[in-house]
Amino acid sequence: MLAPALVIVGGLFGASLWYSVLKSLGYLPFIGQFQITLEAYRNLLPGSGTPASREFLPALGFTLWVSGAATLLAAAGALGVVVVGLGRTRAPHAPRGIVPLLNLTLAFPHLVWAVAIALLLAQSGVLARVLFQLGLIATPADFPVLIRDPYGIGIIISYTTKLIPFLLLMLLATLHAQTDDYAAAAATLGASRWQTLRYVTLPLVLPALTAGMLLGFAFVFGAYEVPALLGVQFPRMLAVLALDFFRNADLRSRAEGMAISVLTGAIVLLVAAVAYALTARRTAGHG
Amino acid sequence: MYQRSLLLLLCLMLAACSNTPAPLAPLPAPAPLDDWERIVADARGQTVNWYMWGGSESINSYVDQFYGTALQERYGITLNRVPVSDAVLAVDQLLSEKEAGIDPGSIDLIWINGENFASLKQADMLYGGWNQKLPNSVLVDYTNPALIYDFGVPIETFESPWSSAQFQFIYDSARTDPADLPRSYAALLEYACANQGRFTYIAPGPGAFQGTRFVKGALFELSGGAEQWRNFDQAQWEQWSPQLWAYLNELKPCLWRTGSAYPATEYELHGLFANREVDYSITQSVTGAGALIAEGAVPETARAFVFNDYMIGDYNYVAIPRNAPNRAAALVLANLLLEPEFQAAQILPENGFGLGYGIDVRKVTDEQDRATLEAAMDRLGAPATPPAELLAALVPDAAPEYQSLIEEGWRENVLIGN
Amino acid sequence: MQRGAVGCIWLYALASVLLPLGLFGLHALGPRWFFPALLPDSLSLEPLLALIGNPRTQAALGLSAQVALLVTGLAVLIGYPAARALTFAPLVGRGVILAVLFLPTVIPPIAIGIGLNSLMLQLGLAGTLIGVCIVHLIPVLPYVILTLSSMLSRYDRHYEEQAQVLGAGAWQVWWLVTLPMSLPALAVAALFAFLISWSEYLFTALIGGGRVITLPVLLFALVAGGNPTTLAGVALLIVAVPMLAILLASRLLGGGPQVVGVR
Amino acid sequence: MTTLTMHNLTLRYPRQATATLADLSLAVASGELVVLLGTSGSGKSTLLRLIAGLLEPTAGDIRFDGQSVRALPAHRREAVLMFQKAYLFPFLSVADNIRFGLRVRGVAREQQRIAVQQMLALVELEGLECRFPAQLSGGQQQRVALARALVTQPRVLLLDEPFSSLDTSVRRSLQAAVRRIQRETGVTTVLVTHDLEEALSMADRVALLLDGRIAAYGTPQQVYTRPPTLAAARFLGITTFVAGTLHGCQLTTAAGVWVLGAASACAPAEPPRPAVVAIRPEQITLHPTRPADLPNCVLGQVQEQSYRGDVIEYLLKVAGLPEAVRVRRPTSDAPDPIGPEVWLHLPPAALWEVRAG
Repeated sequence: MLAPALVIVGGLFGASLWYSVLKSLGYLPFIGQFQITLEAYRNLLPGSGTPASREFLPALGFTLWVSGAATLLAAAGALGVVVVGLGRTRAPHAPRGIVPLLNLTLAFPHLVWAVAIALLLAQSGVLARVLFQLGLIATPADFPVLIRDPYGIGIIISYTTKLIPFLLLMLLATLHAQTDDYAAAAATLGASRWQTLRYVTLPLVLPALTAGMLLGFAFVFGAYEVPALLGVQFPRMLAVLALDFFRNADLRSRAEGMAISVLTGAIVLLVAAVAYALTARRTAGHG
Repeated sequence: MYQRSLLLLLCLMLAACSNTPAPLAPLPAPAPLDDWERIVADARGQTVNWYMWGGSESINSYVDQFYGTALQERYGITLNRVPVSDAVLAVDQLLSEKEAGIDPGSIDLIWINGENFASLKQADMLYGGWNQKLPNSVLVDYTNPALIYDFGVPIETFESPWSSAQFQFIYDSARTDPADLPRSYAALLEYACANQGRFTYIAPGPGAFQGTRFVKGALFELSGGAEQWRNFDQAQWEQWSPQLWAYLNELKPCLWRTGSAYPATEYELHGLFANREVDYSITQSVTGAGALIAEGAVPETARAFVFNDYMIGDYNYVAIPRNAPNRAAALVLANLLLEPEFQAAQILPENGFGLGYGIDVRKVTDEQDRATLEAAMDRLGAPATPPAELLAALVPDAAPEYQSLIEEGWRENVLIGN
Repeated sequence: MQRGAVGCIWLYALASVLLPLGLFGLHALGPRWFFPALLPDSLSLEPLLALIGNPRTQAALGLSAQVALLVTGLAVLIGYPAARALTFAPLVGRGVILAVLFLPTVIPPIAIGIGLNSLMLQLGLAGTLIGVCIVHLIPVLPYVILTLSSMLSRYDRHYEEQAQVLGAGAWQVWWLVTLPMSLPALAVAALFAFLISWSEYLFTALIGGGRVITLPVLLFALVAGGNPTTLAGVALLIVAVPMLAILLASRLLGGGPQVVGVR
Repeated sequence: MTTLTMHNLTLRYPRQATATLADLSLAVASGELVVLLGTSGSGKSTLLRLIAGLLEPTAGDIRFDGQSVRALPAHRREAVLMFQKAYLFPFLSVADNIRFGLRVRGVAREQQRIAVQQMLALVELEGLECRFPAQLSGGQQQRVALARALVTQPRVLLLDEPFSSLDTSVRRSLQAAVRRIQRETGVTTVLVTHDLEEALSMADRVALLLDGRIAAYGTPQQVYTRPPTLAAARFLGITTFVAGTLHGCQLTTAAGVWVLGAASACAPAEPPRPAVVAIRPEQITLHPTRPADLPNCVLGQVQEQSYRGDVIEYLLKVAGLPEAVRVRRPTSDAPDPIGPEVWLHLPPAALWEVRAG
């Protein structure tokens, strides 16, 4: 019964990954290059003097910064909402109507969301126009640089605001599924509201939050469309860099592009493995 | 069941690594290029898949409305305009098809630029020998050096022109007095630093040739001429490039966002210009700001202008891949593009395309056609740069080798450096 | 204080839905809307109507719907038995299978997209509707299977045994009990599949080879062109359909929180 | 009307040391209601699943009217199992739930309708046919489940602790209803419970199932008053066991020599042998002074006494017995007040020998 699913996910996915790795090793039949070499990877190392070497490490750092910041901010935001907004109720369930509303935000593809963010927060965007009409700024240049800024703020804002409803829904689903009233039990044992939160509610939602953060991190780490729209020319995020190299007019730089995307995948896998190991250890204690 | 799925998985993996092309039915022998009537007959009932940049809605509707209708009515050909965000996607597609041995493929005609033309030539993916066999090719000046080199790459028999373009700036006559416009790179530097943050250019790089062209113009002016850059000379590059970077780095702190960010596309720059973040935009259109005004992308007071010299002009082309499934229809379409009536239509701002003639008006013998073409030129009006000024500043592009030197050098020395 | 906090959540949720819609709406209805004007000079339905009337837009809309519905159907057909096997069957190597199914949710699409294109070309599926649908299943299936199996794990198989002892044969049990009992789970999974497929850009662009032009592909091409009026119009179209789907689904399923994929 | 017999049923899971059911044989007469009584984990529910066909035995046979049903799959066995929870299909109305079994058999709609009405009347739920399960109380749900089970006129009805999730009062009324309906329909029934009172009050015969074996089988009275083994006796609330040497009707113990039962029941010809006898706590009588003419009297020290409403329970220490003797006397018949020492009388007819195991 699993076979069709495994063939599609495992088979297609595995074969494509294999293909990507081959290409990153310089196997480029369309320009008659069949030799396997690690050159593309060497070219990424600092000091090799290639354009790729100048950009790879900054891009890696920038990508880690953006995906890390967006994930953490979103997690803090979602948790904050649960804590502040719903923490006091006896059983922290969402107020009626909010879940369908949050679900609606999921109708926005990331690209569409980023377009909206750009229209709102650009230096000549709608917010800047409002401030101008209020007399708070005189020219677009007076408005802070939030879109296409060298620190990735626009990208982070876009992903954070998009991830918060997603994480919130995950947390609410977890709390909703909790049929036993642990919070009430803790209260009868003498726990204060904050103690209940700290020792009961948080541990309950933590696995879901970790899983959601991992998904979010992986997604942002490998994202292309939004950084392409809201980012600057330097530093660039890894996926943008990879596709740029891949699309370079010189077909030989395709290997470098593929190498960058293979490394992007490898790093995400590493992070996922570490997160899994950490949560596995945590949940192992609970049996 | 698991064993079977495992086997299938293995097959898939193997298929991914093997280079044996999938067996496909061979095409019937194509009509000889000299037999135009047979080509037209073969093309009837075909669908021509035209891959082109789809970012401009006005260009999209111009293509559908003018060529789509005419192809259907006159030749019984269906036009499938395939919009891509970047012509390089079509290149990717062709390379993958070649790698997999797919023939016939999926692309019949590409609106292509020099970089991608070079890539496809490198990969030997283009169909050749056809451009001067088109009936309308007699209207094209195949002796014009600006036409027979695409970004400096010889077009040989692989490309047929569609339209022409020339690098120009746009300003807003409601905000800027024409008398204050800079007319050289030197004056631009002065202007920019006197008006901090009010100027920027498109980041040079693959797919953003306008930015590269802006930098090339600076190189021409610094070195005192465009002619010596027609052929590649490494020593000459090493002599002048430091001065080029020096100029651009001097300009950088005066730029929009002090040069830490640059618009990635022409349209992004139009947006900055229209929203008063910067004072000038860049265009390639013979209508100047006309087509953009018609589209609503810039204010109606926008006008075009040029420096006194070094405004690179060129042609743009269509090419047919070697594995085009509907070659006859592609040839008919490439020929249709050169019809005087469509050439006249394509330059008018209200039609939404707004690029110049691909044909040479002087070669048009039909009196009425010629009159239409000339009248169209006269109708461009105020938003366009006067033809005389355009011609006076016109220079051809530099050799293709400089393209990536400029793009990578710019990233290294201007964008990232210091 | 708590009322205030809940109010804040409401405000946030409302803003995240209405603000983008409002922005798109204004831009789509008001061409030539430049800084510093607070509102467009004039609002007119004309650009939006022209966009909707454009046969290319209609084709993209139809294709998007076709792909998303096909993918939804396929994902449920393939995902349901897989989820059932994962939940109920005693499996050897369950962890490995789960890991394989989980991979596409973390591995960036960019890392496999190009290879996938070559593969689909060799299988003769590149540039075809069915090829695009199959490729969409890669990001869709993990979400569908994980959703279904998490909902199925709460499913009490006694209902099936009850039907069995009442005289229902295997097919009758499936048709009369298992299927209706699984309907809510299937509906949620189908919604996820639809949303993910509907929003998918990169795989469609790479595998569709430009011949399968769905709305996101159209939008991305427009982003490079940057005309905000058309861009906003297409964005509105892209958002409208999944919004309707979500509203419909939550009406059918009632209250409880459901989580849709990160995509 | 169907007789149900089990022959040497064994169920053993791979990698499990002891069998879940070991060589179990049991006969249920036609129209009889047999209660399977046992602790949790004793294999009661497993036995029901075997009869219903939801599980396959490792060995042995199950016969309806002497015909083996082992080859029949669950849906062809006509043995309906009702679980602890009603498992009414939540998406079907009460009427649709009840007629489910007829629907899958392809019975004509009109017949279905009539049968549903009959069943609703039988379980006293007329007028609720359009409700959905979520709109019913727990007791009502079980009644519907019962109606649904009976509508197909099963050969065997199997009830797996059907009352355990209900409140006491609802449980009582439902127990009565089930007993009534079972008598009316005469369907051969096996009911599983761990509740002694429920078993005694409902059963025609009780089968006590301990560790996968039948430890006792008989009328409620037989099983209750004379459990044949030590384990069965313990399960039925007996705590006083006296070990000694039995010779004829005389048991020599550390607490003296006791006489057992009617003389005819004893076998004086047998040589002396070790034996254990048991007595129910309510059959011991208490006396302030030693009763003159009664056998089996011992002196006990009162350790504890507790008031239980209709009875008073005492724990008495008797010299020579390792464990305190538990005695229950009706409140009306209890010595009041009781001194620190009291005489216990163990009537010979109330003592019986129990086997080990």
